[in-house]
Amino acid sequence: MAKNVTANSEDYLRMYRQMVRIRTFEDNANQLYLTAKMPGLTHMYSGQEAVAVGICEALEKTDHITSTHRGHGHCVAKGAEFKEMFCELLGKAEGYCRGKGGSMHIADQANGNLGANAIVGGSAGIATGAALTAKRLGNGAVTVCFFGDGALGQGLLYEVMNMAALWKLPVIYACENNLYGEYTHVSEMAAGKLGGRAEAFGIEAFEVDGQDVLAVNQLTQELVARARKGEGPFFMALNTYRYHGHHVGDINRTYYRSKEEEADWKDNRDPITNFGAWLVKENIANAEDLDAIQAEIKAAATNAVTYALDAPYPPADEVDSHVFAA
Amino acid sequence: MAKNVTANSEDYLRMYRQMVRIRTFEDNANQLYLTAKMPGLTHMYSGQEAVAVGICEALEKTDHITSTHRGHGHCVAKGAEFKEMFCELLGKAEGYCRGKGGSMHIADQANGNLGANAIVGGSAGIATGAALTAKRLGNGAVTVCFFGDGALGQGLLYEVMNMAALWKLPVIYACENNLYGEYTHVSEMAAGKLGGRAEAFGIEAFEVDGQDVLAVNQLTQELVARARKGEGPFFMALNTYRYHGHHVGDINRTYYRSKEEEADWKDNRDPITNFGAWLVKENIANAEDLDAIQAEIKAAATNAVTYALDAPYPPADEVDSHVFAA
Amino acid sequence: MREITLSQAVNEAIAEEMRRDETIFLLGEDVAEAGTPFKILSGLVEEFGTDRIIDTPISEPGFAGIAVGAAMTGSRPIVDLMFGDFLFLVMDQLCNQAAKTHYMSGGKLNVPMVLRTNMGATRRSAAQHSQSLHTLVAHIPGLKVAMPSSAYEAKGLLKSAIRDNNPVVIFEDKLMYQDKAEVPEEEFLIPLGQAHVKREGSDITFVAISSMVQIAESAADMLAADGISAEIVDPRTIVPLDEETILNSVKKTSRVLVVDEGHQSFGVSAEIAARVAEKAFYYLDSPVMRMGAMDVPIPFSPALEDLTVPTAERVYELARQAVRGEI
Amino acid sequence: MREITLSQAVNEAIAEEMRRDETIFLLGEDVAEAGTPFKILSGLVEEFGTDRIIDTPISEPGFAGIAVGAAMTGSRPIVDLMFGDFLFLVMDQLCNQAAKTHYMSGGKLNVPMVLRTNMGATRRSAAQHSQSLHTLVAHIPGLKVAMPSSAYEAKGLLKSAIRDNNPVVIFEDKLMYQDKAEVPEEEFLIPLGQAHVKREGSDITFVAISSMVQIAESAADMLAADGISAEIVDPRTIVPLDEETILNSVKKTSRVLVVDEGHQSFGVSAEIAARVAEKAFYYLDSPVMRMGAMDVPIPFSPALEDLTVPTAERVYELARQAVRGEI
Ligand SMILES: Cc1ncc(C[n+]2csc(CCOP(=O)(O)OP(=O)(O)O)c2C)c(N)n1
Ligand SMILES: Cc1ncc(C[n+]2csc(CCOP(=O)(O)OP(=O)(O)O)c2C)c(N)n1
Ligand SMILES: [Mg+2]
Ligand SMILES: [Mg+2]
Repeated sequence: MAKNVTANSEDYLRMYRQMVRIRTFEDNANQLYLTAKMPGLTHMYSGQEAVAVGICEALEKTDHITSTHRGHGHCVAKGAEFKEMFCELLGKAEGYCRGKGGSMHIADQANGNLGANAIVGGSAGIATGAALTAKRLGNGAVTVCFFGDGALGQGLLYEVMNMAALWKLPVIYACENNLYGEYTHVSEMAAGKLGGRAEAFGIEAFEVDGQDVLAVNQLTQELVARARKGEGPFFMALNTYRYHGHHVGDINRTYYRSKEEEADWKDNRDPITNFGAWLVKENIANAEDLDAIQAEIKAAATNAVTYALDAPYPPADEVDSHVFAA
Repeated sequence: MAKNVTANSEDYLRMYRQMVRIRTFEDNANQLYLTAKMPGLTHMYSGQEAVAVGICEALEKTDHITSTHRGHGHCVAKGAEFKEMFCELLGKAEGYCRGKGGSMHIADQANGNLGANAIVGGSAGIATGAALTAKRLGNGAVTVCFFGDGALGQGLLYEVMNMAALWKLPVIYACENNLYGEYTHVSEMAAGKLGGRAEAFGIEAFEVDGQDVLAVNQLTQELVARARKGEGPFFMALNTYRYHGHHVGDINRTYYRSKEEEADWKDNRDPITNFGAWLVKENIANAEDLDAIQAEIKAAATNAVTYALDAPYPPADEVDSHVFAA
Repeated sequence: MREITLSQAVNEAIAEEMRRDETIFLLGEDVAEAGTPFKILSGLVEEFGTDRIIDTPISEPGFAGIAVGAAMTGSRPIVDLMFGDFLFLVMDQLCNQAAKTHYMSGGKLNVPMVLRTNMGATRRSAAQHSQSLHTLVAHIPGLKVAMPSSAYEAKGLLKSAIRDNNPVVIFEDKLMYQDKAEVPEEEFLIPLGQAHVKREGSDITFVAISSMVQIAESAADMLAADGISAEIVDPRTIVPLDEETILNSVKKTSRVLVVDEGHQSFGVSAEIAARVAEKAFYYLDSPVMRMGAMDVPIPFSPALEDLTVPTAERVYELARQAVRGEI
Repeated sequence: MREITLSQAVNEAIAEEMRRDETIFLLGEDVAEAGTPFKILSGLVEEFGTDRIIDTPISEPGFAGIAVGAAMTGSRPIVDLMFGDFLFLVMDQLCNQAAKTHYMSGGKLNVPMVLRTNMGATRRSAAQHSQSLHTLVAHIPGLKVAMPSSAYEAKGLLKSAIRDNNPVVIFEDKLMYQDKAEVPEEEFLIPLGQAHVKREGSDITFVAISSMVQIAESAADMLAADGISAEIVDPRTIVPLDEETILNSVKKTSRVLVVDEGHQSFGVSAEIAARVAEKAFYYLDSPVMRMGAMDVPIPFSPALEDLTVPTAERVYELARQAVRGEI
């Protein structure tokens, strides 16, 4: 793990906190599901924290992101609060989307999160369009489009990468390669080289260890700076891993990946453990500091969950509001 | 122009004839349109003859092609007859599709032409599916998917190229780069390198002079042979030019390409003139032979046009037949 | 008779047909080892191999297009579209290509393919995983559209769809996959275009589609307690639509309520209502009624989602008012 | 008053709105120097530059998606979709994304975009360039759908659509681009959701959409010669639908014929017929009638194509029979 050129202790600790916040959020969401308190399905981001945090810490609030079905991590990393997030996951009126979106559509436009998307690859156009607005307004904003390796199957991505390249749009395509789309390995879904798919359009492509928050952050900082100067678009492949099944509760599918593989990633490549160790080694924090951070975040999450469980559902008459904007 | 390894005089003369047949067909179609005898619109293949002929002469009747809105050339090259083609263009009952398809949907399934397509890029899936059938049946058939440079904008192409590569399908993607999609230059529509878009999926890509029928034929023969052995898919970029406007009658748009450019291609790179000269130089034919071929084809076309103009329309009760197959 | 789930019925239909006809293959996302996320296809890859049960990348337009081309050249592909909401992604291949090829070729090319997908809300799956989009394809000439209402229909219609020489879209209600029904062990087919009078009655006709048949049955039970006799017609396929059976029922009962889970406006219920209003007009004693899903994207919140789809209570209430002449 | 073509009306509407609001831009294929194949947008790139009149690659799903994202972030894009038949390619971006974003975000995100496209057969353009697909988008909650019937409506509705904070799809009949109508020089808007009684009458109501208004007018003229008085209602937008104006007309005339160029089955005409059959039932003297395009892919052959769409003669004939009580 290499020190960032531009980051200081405070930045490091914030990255650590944000990764822990994501992990803690997901642990609670998982628990809510397993105890049948959460309706529907949700997809856990645990294991991929360094991607969302490394990237979003390189962005301003006024920069945009688009997210995926596995979107809690992006949402937290871009600045969202636990309370409104849990309310949304439980379909409550105080949720970010008044309970209408749920896990798969959580959005937080105040922090520049244009929303999760339940159509794999579905937000590639949205991200590119946000970058077009930024370019036209000349406001310097950059958009990051998060998507999984599975989304490489969607033709839309190639259409918009082509236009982004032709028009030099300030957008970064961030492909989180966690090796699987549902129960299928990336090698069965994607021929050729991942980065080659962007290079085909003349887009510079990068590959980075998605478990190393500093590496992710460093690269993103560089690309964001270049994108702001009009040198975009860019493509990043981030190698990472999801700890849970494809969705919560989906744990009994052993045929598509081995227990050994899972253990290896969790034991040896955990982004939080490794970054924590680095912080201690570099004397930026000691073990007690990290424990305290963890405890504080755990308590905050518990509070938010309790709050959300008690919070009211939207009133029935909201069912047909927000179909059309005034 | 380099002699083909495998072709003999008869093959050469057939290629010449087929190119002349296409040019003559289009001249007649153009005339029909300009004299208001042809309904609707049509897109002239003139100038691109060496592509369709070079490729189709390397195919068997049992091989498949899919075609485009600019599809007369493919149709002739794959073995269709003038009479049924003109009948189709005029909406007559004896047309290949009983007048229901017209120029933009002409198909000739007996010769393996799965049809023109009025959706740019729309047949990429069809061609790939035909190749999947061939692979499953193990019948050795190869499919060629014709499309223009403009179709590189369609995401569908990338989806199916990916699957073709993953599944090693016997399909050849033949991109006819005539430099324009309607009134827009390829450089404004396609970022990066054309071939790179196939290489991104691990597909071998080739570029060839699309005005040189022998070069096209030679390359296609090699690729077809390899595809039959299971070494496909392949991608070919064929550099060519369309002589007419985007569609018949569309002649007054000078802003998107120069008269000099048009003249250069017509005067110096015409596939028929050049191949004719080569045939004479190589003593395969003399000028009189070629004139005789041209005259004979011209007469055949005139006959077919006359026939088609007099042929009956489909009866009214066919309007709702063929919606569903029995 | 033995009872099996709708999911098993689908699995059996595919297995039986694949045994019968080598040209059939199936493709879609996670259909092989995973047997789909709903585990509907479990076991098929073991019997038929990865050559015939083909896992695809996440490329709906692409593999739908591949199916069209395969179907045009002698294969009989079955496309598994994981959620009905993804229909929007394959519309061009389905509606511009598959639906029109036979016609555009003057009858020379066929596209014998089946696209299996699902529909249905109240699974807390939110706006992009809850839609019932059968109207969209029903509107496009050249596509047949089947709407099984139980395991029995699911099997019989799917087998017919696979044998049909046209593109057929079949919508399974995802809430019904575990519902059991009596399904004969012996081979049977249900022809496309033949409605089924699920229950006979005399006061009002319910035309109910897919899982709405169950809703109609509950409503009919409630009405029976009031002494009102409801007839239930299940069209089973909406294209072709067995207009005759529907009209005969309405002519007998003189009242009709069409129940469908698609959005009400511009939906399937409108077509059936319009046909009745045109062709059984003089037999009607009260306005032609219909009930579809509300014209809103399906909300995630359980508190809201349940309000959006027809329920037995609301069907009962509306029917009762109609029969009592209160409408 | 001055007369201009529908094509000029569209051009003026865009130019006026773009002058007024810097956040508006337009994108599509060959929209800049070429001004579209129909030359509708000629001159705009000269005034507004390639920054605001943007030529795209042939990537309908892609640029539709880009419009959605641009609209979510403060732009007001106008998408030019060269043929209505290409709607199938953008359905996911339009129906899963644009239509649902405002609702799914609980009202926090808006998608103020316009998608302009066309419709209409009898141009000998065959099955993939002749469809009238407005029903498909009308069925999806969250989209507004405008159907201008003349240059006047084209201008007034498009200006309203551009100012609307929702995704609006507007269908122009491609046979009407050169048709002239009176259009004021002064600025005006036509609100979305307000039908227009194009002609008053007492014996039968024609609800006619887009170019079918002209067909209805010819039919009404023919009926007048028979002493039959037809009223013509032009809904102008089908979402929102001005049900009240339609019902009031039917209540007055007691007969209705809905005329639309979309395929008849599962089409817009069914929705309007069903609403009348439900809400004006007791006022009706004869069955609710409708006429759409035949349920066939549009054939190329002129001998067949002209049979597929409603004509004034057939509208006249049907209406006459209805008024005479022969139906
Ligand atoms: C268009 C579309 N097709 C299929 C699905 C079903 N689906 C949901 S997540 C998923 C896998 C996505 O894989 P990837 O993009 O790698 O993201 P990951 O789940 O690994 O984070 C699939 C197939 C969907 N939601 N949308
Ligand atoms: C999906 C789609 N978009 C747009 C069009 C309109 N259109 C017809 S041909 C054409 C240009 C195609 O360019 P190219 O693929 O290079 O083929 P060429 O005309 O040069 O042979 C366009 C934009 C179409 N038919 N289909
Ligand atoms: Mg993945
Ligand atoms: Mg071209």
